[in-house]
Amino acid sequence: MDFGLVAQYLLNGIVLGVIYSMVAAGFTLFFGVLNVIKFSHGDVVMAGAFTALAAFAGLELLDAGVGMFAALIITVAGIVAMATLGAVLARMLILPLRNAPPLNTLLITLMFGLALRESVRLFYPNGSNPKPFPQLLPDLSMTFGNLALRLDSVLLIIVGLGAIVGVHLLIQRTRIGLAVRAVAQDPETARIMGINFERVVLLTFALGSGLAALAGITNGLYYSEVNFGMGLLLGVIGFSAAVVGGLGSIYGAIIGGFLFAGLQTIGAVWFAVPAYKDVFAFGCIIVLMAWKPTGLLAERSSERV
Amino acid sequence: MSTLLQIEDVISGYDQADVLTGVSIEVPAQQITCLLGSNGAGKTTLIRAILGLTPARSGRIMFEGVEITHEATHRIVGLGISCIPEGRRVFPGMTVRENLRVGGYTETKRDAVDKRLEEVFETFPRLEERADQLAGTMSGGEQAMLSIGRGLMSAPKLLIVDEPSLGLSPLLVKENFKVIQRVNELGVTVLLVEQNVRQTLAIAHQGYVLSKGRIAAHGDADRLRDDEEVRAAYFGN
Amino acid sequence: MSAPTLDVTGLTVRFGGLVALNSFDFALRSEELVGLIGPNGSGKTTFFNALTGIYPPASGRVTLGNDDITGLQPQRIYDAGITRTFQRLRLALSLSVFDNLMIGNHRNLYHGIKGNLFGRKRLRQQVEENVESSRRLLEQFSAPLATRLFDSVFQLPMIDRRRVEVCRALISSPQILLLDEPSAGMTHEETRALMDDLLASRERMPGLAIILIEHEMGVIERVSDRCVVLNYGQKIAEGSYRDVSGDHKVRAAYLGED
Amino acid sequence: MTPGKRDFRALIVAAGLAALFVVLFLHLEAQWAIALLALGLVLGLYFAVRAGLLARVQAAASHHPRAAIAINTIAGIAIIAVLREEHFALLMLATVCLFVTVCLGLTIQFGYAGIVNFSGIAFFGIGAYTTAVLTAHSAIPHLLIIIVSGLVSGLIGSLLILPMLRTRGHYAALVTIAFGILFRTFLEVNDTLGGPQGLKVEGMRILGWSLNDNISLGPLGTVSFYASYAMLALFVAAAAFTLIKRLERSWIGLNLDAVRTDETAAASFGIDVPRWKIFAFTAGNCLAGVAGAIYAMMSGYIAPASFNFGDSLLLVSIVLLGGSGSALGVLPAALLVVVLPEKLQIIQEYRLLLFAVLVILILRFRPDGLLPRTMREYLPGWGRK
Amino acid sequence: SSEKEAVKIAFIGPLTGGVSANGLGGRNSADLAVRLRNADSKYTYELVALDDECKPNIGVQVATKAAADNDIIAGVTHYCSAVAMGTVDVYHRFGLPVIVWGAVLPEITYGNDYKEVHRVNGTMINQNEVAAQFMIEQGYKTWVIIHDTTDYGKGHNRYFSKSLVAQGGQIIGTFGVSADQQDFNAELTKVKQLNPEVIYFGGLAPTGVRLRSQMEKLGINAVFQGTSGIVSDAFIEGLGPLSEGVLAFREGAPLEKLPGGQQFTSKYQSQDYGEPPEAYGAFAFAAADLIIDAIEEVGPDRSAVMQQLNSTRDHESIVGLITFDDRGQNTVAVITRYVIQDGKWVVWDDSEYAQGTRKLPRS
Ligand SMILES: Nc1ncnc2c1ncn2[C@@H]1O[C@H](COP(=O)(O)OP(=O)(O)OP(=O)(O)O)[C@@H](O)[C@H]1O
Ligand SMILES: Nc1ncnc2c1ncn2[C@@H]1O[C@H](COP(=O)(O)OP(=O)(O)OP(=O)(O)O)[C@@H](O)[C@H]1O
Ligand SMILES: [Mg+2]
Ligand SMILES: [Mg+2]
Repeated sequence: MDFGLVAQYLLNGIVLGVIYSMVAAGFTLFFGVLNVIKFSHGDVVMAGAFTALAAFAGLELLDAGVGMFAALIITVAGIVAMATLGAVLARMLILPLRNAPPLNTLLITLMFGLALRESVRLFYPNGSNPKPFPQLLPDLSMTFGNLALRLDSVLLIIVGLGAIVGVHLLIQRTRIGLAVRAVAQDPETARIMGINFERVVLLTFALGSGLAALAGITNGLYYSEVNFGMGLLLGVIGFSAAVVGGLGSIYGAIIGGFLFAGLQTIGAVWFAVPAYKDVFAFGCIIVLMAWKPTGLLAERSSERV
Repeated sequence: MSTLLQIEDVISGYDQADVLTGVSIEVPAQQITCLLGSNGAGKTTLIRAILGLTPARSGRIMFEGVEITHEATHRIVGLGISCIPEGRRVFPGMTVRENLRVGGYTETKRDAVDKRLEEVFETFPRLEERADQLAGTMSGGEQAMLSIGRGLMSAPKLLIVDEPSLGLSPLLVKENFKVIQRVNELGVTVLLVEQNVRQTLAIAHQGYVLSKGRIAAHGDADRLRDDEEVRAAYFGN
Repeated sequence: MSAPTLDVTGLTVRFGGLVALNSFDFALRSEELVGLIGPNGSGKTTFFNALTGIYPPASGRVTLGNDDITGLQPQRIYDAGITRTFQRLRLALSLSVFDNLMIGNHRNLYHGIKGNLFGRKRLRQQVEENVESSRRLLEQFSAPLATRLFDSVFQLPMIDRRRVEVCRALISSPQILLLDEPSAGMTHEETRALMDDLLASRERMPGLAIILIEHEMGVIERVSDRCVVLNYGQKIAEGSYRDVSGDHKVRAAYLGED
Repeated sequence: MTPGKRDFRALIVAAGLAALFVVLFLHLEAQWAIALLALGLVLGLYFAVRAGLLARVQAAASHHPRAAIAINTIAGIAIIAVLREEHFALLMLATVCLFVTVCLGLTIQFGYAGIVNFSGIAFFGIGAYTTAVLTAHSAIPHLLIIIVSGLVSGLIGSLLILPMLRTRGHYAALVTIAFGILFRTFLEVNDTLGGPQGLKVEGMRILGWSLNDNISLGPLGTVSFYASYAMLALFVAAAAFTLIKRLERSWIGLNLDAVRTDETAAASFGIDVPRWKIFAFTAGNCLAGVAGAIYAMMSGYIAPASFNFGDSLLLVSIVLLGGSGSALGVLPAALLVVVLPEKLQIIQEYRLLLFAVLVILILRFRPDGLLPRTMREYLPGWGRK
Repeated sequence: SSEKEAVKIAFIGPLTGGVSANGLGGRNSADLAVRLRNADSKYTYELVALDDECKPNIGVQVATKAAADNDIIAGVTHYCSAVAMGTVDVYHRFGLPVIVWGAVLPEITYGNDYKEVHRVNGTMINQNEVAAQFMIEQGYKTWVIIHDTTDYGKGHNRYFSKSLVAQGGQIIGTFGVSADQQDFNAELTKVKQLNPEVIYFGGLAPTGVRLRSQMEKLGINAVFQGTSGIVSDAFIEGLGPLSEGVLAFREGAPLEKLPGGQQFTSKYQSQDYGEPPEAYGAFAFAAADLIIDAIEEVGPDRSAVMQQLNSTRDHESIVGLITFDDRGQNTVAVITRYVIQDGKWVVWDDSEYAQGTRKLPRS
């Protein structure tokens, strides 16, 4: 196998890993704050991409639908819309249920995801078909043997990783982040400390959903295509990545994301029938969980007797 | 002397049942007011009502002359009330240092928080020793220390303390009362709930005895200490 | 004097770099009540946890009678006749008082699948017997509590929850009972009542030995036959309450007098 | 009237009303009729709860568990008898009974022992595929095949035991999710078990009598062959229900509860945590396998596309909607989740959307499920002591 | 007479989920047939549309629902092959005559001997024979096959490979991918190294769109040859300009070549359906039309309708002449060759590619 080919696999894997990591980071965030799995996350990724697409249609009407500027505008539009949606979801469905068993939140978000998916399919113009996503990033590429190094891929990697690290720093280094983590541990005591519980929850959901939107838009820009079902598998993989990495740790989410992308790439190259790659990846996950029961970056256990 | 916290005819409770059936107390500024009473009398419930965690069903709660009966908890706390809750309630997955920082959450200036952190570490050297240990893995008493330290982080006008010496060693219990007294001497008003009646009355200025959701007696600490009836009924020794 | 029932030699427990229990030697005789005291974080609870198999000891040896029980699984320790309460209550809040007690009585119940699902005669008999014995045991601690046998623990006030925890540890008639600050959060009066009840129960269980962790010195003075004092994971004193409370090391580290 | 008689009357009336509701729900097709029925149900339940009737019926049922199950089984048979000619209604009824069986299995796992299983449909599928293979390639009697399929499900589930024992909560959930996805993809990619096209399955035969034949009653008309399957499924569900109830009301049920609520405390009181986790996981998977086996024979055809991750989530939904750990709650929840989307066929492409919204509303206003679990009652009439 | 007898016809297809676009297009088309015919017919036809979600278990459920309803005389059923495979037994058992309108797996008609089951569209066998021959004629030599692992993709792989090898083409790689897969970079990187002249794709439009656009990003220069599953506006819409020069093959005569076809297109547009008819809408239309013809002829009776359908010979329809063989399969296997030119599916012979003014890659 020549160098260019290996480099190409590596590059593909990295972009894929960045997308997975972004989704996983969202899961980790929600889990970290409310101890809930938000199963609608994958569909929020999808809805974010579609919002950006709608924004792009709007820009085109204004004759402004080209280039990096347009990319920026639609990204902001998608993120803002999804952040708002996340906050609304938290307000209407998550907060009122916070005393119910945690799995109920899982179920309710699952159904919310289904509703979101079906709504896009039914109400987005011609939503049941795949949509081309505009090519807004500079279409430059260099070829080294078998490696096609595209500028847009590099840009997406930088933006994606930057966003994840940014969220991580926000959570670990700022006063807001401190509040978020305190709420995660014990909401009532956090309130006693003067933390506005509701605002923190809304903020986290907005943040996670915004990140999801970014993941969706990255996905669109990278593959030049989006469809209403794209969130399904992405959600499951993002969740898997978050858990394998170790829930609650953003770096865990990154590791998990890249691990998953790596496993899939290896699986696709290794097996004669590439469809086995998911069998392979999920099989590895089961083995990994037996080996490291609380994820690769295990949470420091705070449990004592 | 001005009244910092005033509670009038508060009724409150959980689900259907009322735990407090019309409680009125006054907490004068700059003093230590203690709240005594047997298990389940409703002391913790009263504190939760003040903080808006178990909202009052009727009655009024005033802080510095402003009504706070129906405010959100974080607003109430933001007015300058700090609470060391019953059962310590440290954040188990955060380190000791982070726990303390959360205690200073209402303070937005980082320098001020750092300075208070130093002070708390001085008061409880064990906390500094274990600054990076996860709070959940600390021993019971260490967690109690942490909870007290956390309550001191926000430089409150009113410090509410619910059974802080639970699980502390005799040495630390004494230490603890000293700390509360010292805090009070620095001008902080204290509302103290304790089972350790003798030591409590030794530092308190005045007190209330709560029984079955009502105020059964109240007066200066000395009077309560000497009141035969109160002693027989609530202190047992 | 009978031979030690429980014999602990050189027990050490580490958490990372921290030595929570350092080469601890301890012996307990049948029917003895030993008070275990020491400053916060001195390793008392850790000792209980190492003894009951929750934390693996780094080194040391524990024998019960003639059996080596070092590092056994918690359920084996229970089977050997050691039960405990937890410093922070660990009751199943959603279950009834009776259910919680029956969890403690695991050793005396029948767990075969066949009998539990099909031939339920034995089950019925065991249930009926145990309702009676649970009620009797609770009554020794608090008559009103005994009437709430089928309420969920969640509905009980803290003090009753503590009683339930103690009863859960007692109901299987263990040889050794480990109590971790059972009176925390109680008034003097309530503490006194609890201790009286405990001593009364001891009368009815010949051979029961108790280790009691407690910060209330009055209680220790009244009930303990002997005291052991820990500091930074090490034993610093041992003997009668009077001896120990007079020890200047103990006074400095723990009691805070002089 | 003695309390006993009053109890029986309450039970019979309740079972009769429930049966009437099920019949109408399955039978009615018109939009307005279903809407009216739903409204009637909501109002009826509201007043039943307000007037304490529901509680009385539950108390009566706990006082006479055998009679309650018998009466309800008879009510089930009555439903089948009334619907005897309606193939589709019977198919739905049988499907509901099989889903009830699977979800009772999940209840052992999640409701009692606290093990989340997001691959319920995979174990259902393992039962179905085992049946498909065994009916085609062996002469084992079909009733036995059902049992063997259950066992195979349990056995394959034990592949997951090690990670399941070492992990908890969401981490354990991931293991099952991974298994569910892996199972489906494997079936589809691999051709030995029919690949994506799936397998045909023979109809069931008991002692030479084929369940796939309509039963002619001469002048009284014919009984749909689905009635036989519905009857079989009803009995399996009733048996599973009886077992679960007995399990819950025994020391084993207590052990499982202890494992769920606090593993450390459980272990400290002699409970062998791994043993009971394995027991619960395996028992639940066996039930899923048995249900899958009957489903395969009934529907005559199975393919990987029927065993999606989404279907596992639907099973979990049933358990949660009913009320976690509530065996009784599984019944209305399964009815709702299985039949409602069918009833919504009238709104065609909008039906999944409406279904999702309805479930969200139910959860929003009844967060503990339709019939939350009640206190354990070891013996009949325990609650009246 | 104003009071005509009401007669129900079932339509079954995927109305929700991943391939619902096709299901909705099919439903609308069948509905169109009913509406157009109701104007002057002996009976008032009513279409009962049911959603099979493209899942076999749900398919069996709704098939039972339709078949057990005695008011339903016949059905226009199924787009997904796995579903059709599961339901044929149900139709046979209940004696409900049905016409499959989209599923292409040969076994649906040839795997059994059920008189109830018919199919207007061709099987994938016909399609792939023509496809292989055509491509060889164009002078291509090396292929990589990418197919999804559903029965649709796997079947296409099987039949195309067979025909291609028989006619001397060379397959240098075969990749099975899953239908809901989003990322194909790993597979395509391998393909790039193999450097085939043609990439044959067996699968549906959504996957095809992803594959084609990712091919472009990796700079793979090869002809993209698809199957009937991508012949839809969705494919072009999803790809934009990238769709230029994609080839595909579909059973049935090209709509625009038949008088009925043009009428279908214009009538469809005038009805304001929310969704386009998609590739198989015309077949659903033709199937419904055929059923109505039969009922008009012999009355609303299942077995009479079934016999009437079985004897269909050279019946005119918008997809060409229909003749059912003894298995109910339409044997008039007109296969139309399409190429995308300027954002439209164009019949090959009319395209600039055929005239030589445009060139496919590598030709
Ligand atoms: N979350 C709750 N839900 C229902 N009832 C409660 C709750 N918390 C407390 N109670 C009940 O309210 C009553 C008063 O409780 P409270 O905690 O205020 O007493 P307390 O005086 O603080 O006692 P202690 O000295 O034990 O802390 C008790 O009877 C208790 O059972
Ligand atoms: N799981 C753990 N991880 C890390 N450190 C631990 C853990 N458990 C206990 N420790 C530390 O070990 C030391 C001994 O703790 P232990 O709980 O035995 O104290 P204790 O004597 O019971 O104190 P207290 O009277 O306050 O309950 C403490 O400093 C505690 O922080
Ligand atoms: Mg209290
Ligand atoms: Mg301790």
